[in-house]
Amino acid sequence: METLRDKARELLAARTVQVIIGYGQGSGGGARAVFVREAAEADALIFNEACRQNLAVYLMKPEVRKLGKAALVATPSALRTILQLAAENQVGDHDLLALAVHAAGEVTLLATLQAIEAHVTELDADLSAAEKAELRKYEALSLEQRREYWQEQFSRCLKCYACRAACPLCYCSRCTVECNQPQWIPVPAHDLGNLEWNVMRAMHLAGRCVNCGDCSRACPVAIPLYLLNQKLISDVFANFNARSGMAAKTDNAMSIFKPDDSEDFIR
Amino acid sequence: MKTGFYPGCSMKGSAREYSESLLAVSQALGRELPEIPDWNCCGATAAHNLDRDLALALPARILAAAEKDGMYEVLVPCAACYSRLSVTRHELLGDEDLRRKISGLIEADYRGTARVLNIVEWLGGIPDLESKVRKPFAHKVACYYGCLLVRPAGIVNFDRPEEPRSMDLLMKKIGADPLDWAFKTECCGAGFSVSRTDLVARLSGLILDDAVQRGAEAVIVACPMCHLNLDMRRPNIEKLAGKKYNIPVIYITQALGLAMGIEPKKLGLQRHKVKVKFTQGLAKPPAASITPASAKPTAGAKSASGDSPAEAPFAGPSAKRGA
Amino acid sequence: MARIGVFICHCGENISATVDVKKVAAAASRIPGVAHSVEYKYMCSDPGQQMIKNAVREKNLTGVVVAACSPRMHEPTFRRACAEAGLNPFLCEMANIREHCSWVHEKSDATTNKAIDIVRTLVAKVKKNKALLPIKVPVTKTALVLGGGIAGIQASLDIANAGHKVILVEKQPSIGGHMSQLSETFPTLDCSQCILTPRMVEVAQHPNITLHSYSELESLDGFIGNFKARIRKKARSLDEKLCTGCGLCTQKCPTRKIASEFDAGLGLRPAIYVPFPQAVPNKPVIDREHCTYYLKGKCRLCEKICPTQAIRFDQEDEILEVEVGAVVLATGFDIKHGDFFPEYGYGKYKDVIDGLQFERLASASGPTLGEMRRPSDGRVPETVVFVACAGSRDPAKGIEYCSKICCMYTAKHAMLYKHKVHHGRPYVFYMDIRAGGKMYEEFVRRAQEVDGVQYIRGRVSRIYERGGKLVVKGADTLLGARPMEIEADLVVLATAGVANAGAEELAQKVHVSYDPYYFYSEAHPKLRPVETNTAGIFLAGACQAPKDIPESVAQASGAAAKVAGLFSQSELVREPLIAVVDRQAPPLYSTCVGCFLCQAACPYQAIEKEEIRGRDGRLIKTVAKVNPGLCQGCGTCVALCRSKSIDIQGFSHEQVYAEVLALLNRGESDV
Amino acid sequence: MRSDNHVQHASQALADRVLERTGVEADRCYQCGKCSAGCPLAAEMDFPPSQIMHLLQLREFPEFSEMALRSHTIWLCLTCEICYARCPMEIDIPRIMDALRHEALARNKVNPKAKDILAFHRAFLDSVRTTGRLFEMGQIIDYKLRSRHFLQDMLQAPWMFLVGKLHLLPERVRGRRLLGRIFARTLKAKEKRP
Amino acid sequence: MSDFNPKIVAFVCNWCTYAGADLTGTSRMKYSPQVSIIRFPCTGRIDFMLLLKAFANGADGIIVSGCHPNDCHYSSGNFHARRRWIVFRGLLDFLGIDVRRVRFSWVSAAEGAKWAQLVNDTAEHVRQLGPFSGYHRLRGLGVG
Repeated sequence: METLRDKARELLAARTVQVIIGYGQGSGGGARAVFVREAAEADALIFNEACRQNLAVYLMKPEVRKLGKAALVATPSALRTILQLAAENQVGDHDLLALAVHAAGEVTLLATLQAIEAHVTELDADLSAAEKAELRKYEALSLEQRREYWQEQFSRCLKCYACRAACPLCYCSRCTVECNQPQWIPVPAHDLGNLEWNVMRAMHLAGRCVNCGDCSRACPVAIPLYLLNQKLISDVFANFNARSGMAAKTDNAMSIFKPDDSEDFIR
Repeated sequence: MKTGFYPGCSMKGSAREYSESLLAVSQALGRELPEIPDWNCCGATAAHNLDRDLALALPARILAAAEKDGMYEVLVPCAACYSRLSVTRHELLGDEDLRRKISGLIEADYRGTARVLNIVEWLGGIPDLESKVRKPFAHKVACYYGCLLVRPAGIVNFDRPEEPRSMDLLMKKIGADPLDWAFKTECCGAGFSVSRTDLVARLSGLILDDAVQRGAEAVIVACPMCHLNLDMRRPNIEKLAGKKYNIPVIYITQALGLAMGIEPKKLGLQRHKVKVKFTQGLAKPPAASITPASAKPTAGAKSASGDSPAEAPFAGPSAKRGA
Repeated sequence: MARIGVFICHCGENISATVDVKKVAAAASRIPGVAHSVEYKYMCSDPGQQMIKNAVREKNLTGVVVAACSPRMHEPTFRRACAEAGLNPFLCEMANIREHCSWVHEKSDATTNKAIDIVRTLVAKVKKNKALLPIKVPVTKTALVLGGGIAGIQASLDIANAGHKVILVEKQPSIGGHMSQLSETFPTLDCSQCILTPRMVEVAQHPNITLHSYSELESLDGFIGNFKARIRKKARSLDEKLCTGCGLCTQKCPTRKIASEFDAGLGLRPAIYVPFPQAVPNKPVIDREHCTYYLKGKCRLCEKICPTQAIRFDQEDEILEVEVGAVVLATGFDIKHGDFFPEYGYGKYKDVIDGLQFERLASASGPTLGEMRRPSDGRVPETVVFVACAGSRDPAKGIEYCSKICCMYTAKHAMLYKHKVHHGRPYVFYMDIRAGGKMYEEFVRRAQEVDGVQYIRGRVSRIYERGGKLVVKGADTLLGARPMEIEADLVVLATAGVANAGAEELAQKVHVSYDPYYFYSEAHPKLRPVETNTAGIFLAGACQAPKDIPESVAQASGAAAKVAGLFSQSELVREPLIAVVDRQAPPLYSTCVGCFLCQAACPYQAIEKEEIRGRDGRLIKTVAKVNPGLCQGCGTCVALCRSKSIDIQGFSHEQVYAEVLALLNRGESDV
Repeated sequence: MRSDNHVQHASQALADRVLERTGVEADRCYQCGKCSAGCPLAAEMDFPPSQIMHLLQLREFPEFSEMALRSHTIWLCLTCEICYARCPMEIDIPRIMDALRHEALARNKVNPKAKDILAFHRAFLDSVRTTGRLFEMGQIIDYKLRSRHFLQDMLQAPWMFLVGKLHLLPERVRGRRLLGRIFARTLKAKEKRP
Repeated sequence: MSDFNPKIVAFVCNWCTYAGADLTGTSRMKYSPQVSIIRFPCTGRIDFMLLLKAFANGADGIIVSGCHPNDCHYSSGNFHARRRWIVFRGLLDFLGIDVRRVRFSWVSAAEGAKWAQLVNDTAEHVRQLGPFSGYHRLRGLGVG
């Protein structure tokens, strides 16, 4: 923790960055995002197992961007988010640097996207064995069972869009939900609209989601949205050999194609 | 981190001098070459001809024994054994199921950690070999690579499959004049030494003929089988060709040994069918001759490199045309 | 409020036989927004069209649906009729109740109901249609032709003869390309230079053609009709205006032993040289890599003797900027060089040569002045082996594809050899003889039957030298694959035709796609063989794939016709069915967030980055912009855009959404 | 023989079995003949390598597969690897030859002309099986017994002995019993001795 | 079940399948009238949301068809579409939505007979699956 604070102080003192986006003490032992702008305030920074939020979400907030160049206290997911945002032309080297934090407490300063790439290459970007097993569990259900399961899950959806707000990759200035000519997603929270919203949200993250899990954590009614994301991560990798958030300059899996992509379902 | 030594069966018998010369040279170079403990035959051509699992299991047992003994690389001077060991390592490393299966057969876990080296590779890795030369081996030689030192390219990953040059470079280091000739990698008849002597005589004859035609004083080999076919089968070759070839066939280690000033006897030169006359101080070139023929090297025998534009043949008309 | 007119056609009885057209008209009239609904026997006839025109005017229609045949048949007809009546043509849609309904279903209520569904769907669509104006793109009527081989020459002449300006850029000091190196040409055996050089001279003298030889394209920006090209004119070390081409400098130059590129390395040239006597332009160039002055700082002999003081040692490359409306790529091909076939000794033995070298040996202007002599010792070769497919159809060491021209030129070579050395023995090792072409098969037969060329079906395993002869080890697969050896004096490898070394770099400069072998890709393999996927850039000759002369010339003329067509009007008018990126008032400017996922997906590189800046020049945001000159209207970007910030005119979100809803929801109009 | 062909046809084509065991596709061959042109023994073969490939390709004609299996070629192949090194389609022909030999052995379809070659291989492996290494003297005697070429090399052996190349007693490997088990599980388990 | 007439919407590209369906007509081949076509410039234009909208509005089955690979009028729109459908199908299936109700096909301008066959097969297939009431009910509609 001290290493992190020292690094933060150093960066702020040298005016290398104008703000540190990091974790601070939240209520009830939790963690919350803090924005440290003075070296003297660096003691507000913490890092412990409660610090799970993908802070990269703040990189896309105009009010945070206004503060100037940021140093982001970054978990592996956040690092991949940064690369994905870079690949989508949303951030560049001049916007940020990353303080990669590790469970053991060390901190690595990654000053460029290239450095983040090098760092991320070393990480295991694959779904964990437990995640794969859980996916397989749902895939093994019958079609009807899956339908019932998801209908039950989506029936709780309030269309509060907390999932969207928590997602660092849902940064559109106008979400399709807000289109009314035509009205792609019905406004009221009924089963059909809930399904359409959730399918659309998942599809818009295909080839982009880095599996940080913040959408599920944000959901007030605990819909396991991560399952949908992981399903698409798994399918995109299996079919296109592509992983999101691994490179700062790369074409999105859904923007390109291979002539020999599978078409066993096309007759 | 030691380099193991796999002699293979012929080096204990018919190719005894290859082993003797190698050990004499390695000793002089101060390199220890411990034998792989309780090594067995690699199975040679016979095993892969008759059974794939057997052909993989025999070399795997050898390599597993080397690994167990802490060897990180294994020198396999016999090109045939080298091939079998290389193929086995390549296949088992590329197929985990197969590796497990063969490990089961040999009742040991073969991991594939030990690299397989051929003799040219091993000698090439010795720094400053030139400085060890006492008596430059100043002879025109035809380096004969045979088949298995360089092929299949994807498995042995050594030199290039056509027009290899590693052995020629080594020969240059010891003062020899390696010739450009056409049969560097043509087959001598290999494992048919006994069963189809007729074919061996024909194929080996072609090799000797080209070497002699180009004025070689010796054929340099790195394989007991090649040696057997080119040297011990000489009577058969000569009978078929209807002419005599006096050109000796020398193991690469023997040539090196001679250059390093090692006594010929220690190098086993006396064991050859075709006597090596350099050892008797008879340095009257050309040592090799053929009957009946003039062994004049042909003009085109040397590399016809076209690098230098000054050699362009039609300077006359071209220059005229420019005028 | 929409006022839609629905016009239902009987198409004689083609529609009315199975669809109750009266019922359809009645149902249509009940669709909200429909102000007029009639049926008529032949809607496409003059009276039918007149009905539409009258209704548009009289009923003040805001949209028209013609329920008749396929829009692929008569959409232009009815849109024109609407336009004549003063209605924007893009407010007219067709409901296909013939091909998709009356012709494919039996007479029944279901068929009539389907026709009503279709009409309702198109009415819903047309209500969301917007008046569109055709896109007009100005056209600069100058063509840029890259490459001065036969394809580039032909394209340039055709465009120039059509009355348009041409800028022809050639990398080498002279135009002429590979064709100028050839001896005779198949299947007629006429002399290559005799037919080529008049064309070269024509290029030089044509008032509409500006030739930049010894020049290369530096960059290309813009789009169809409006390209900006930068051309690097490499320093010739010569004032071209002063040089008279007298040739004194090339005769006196003391550095004379440089391998001649034109003679494929078989002849020599000086450091200041004209590649060949008929070169266009006939002005020398100093080869700075070999010139003594550039290497050692002294000599300058050419400068001293030049009667017009044209030599300029300090000349520098010059960059020209030109504006052009179309580009023709005619950069040609190369043959595979180097020692990629160690078993054949190519590069090792002087008497193992490639096809182009053989052309120079056979050419009357070649290093032997047309006498058949082999490179090593100048002897007349008594036995010559020609090896076809040397690198072609060879994934291991060469290329996978068939180089197409080798079968023919190998037959020609064998023939030319036999014509020059009557007692000579030509052998051809081949795998298949591919002689599809006018008089081609006959030509190959002639080589075998009349000239006695021995054809052996098999690939050569190895070539090595023995006693001054080249031993060729082959096999005849038609005779049980028996191995055979031929002692040859000369071996000619029909080495594969490959893309130029700089092909990829050029493709990236001009944004055209290329295949895995770096040949340029045509827009459609059958129907658009001279266009590239980038509008306004066309292909001619062997830069697209290996080609022989007639094919190259035909394609060049095709490309020229495309260019002339493009230049036939001062403005390019296109249907406005293209994608557009949303624009909004400040502070949003656009709902586009600039993720540019659409950019990689666009098959036409039509999506550009637009920087929106404030009055102070500060960058506010970077958003996507569709270049209307390049967009072809496929809509792939539209379906990809998450924020629905791109839409496509004519198939907009609103239109297709309305169609889906209308098709599936039968309202009051339901029967 | 006819019925046998039909059995083979009904099950799996030879080319497919070869593919399954070796991963090498004979179907890639387009009959350029470069392998046959470079094969040192093509002239002695009943079917030069390119023809063996074609025999395999025509899988609908089991009699052709049978010809490949019964060919002298597969036993003459020296595994010199020159065909593979030069094959434009990179077909590992020597591996196909290995697989065909194994198949011919297992199905008892060895070409009679190959008996000396086979006798030599068997003598060789017997020597390895019993001692762990090749005992050249023993092998030669064994080979002579099997091939009945008693007079061959009558002058060679004494010379070898004289120059110290021939040992009269075999070297024995300590792990002989393991080698015995390896042989029992591989060659012996599959081979039908004639 | 036998009197169930499914509603099927076909999303097709203008250049291949629309023209192929025209050819079915000019060849006077007959097929089931339960299918209606909506024309798009290219399969690349087809938004996955439109498929959901079709189901929501009462479709029992959907056909999506365009040019065969390498025949796309826009050279690669169909390849992009194919990639989109790979992912979309996987997701629908995961959510328990029966992807057998969406038939993807390549029908060229010359394949009039294939179009008729495709429509008939799909109609029969969807007829056997029955009304997509599970989905239609989501909107609170009793559409069958």
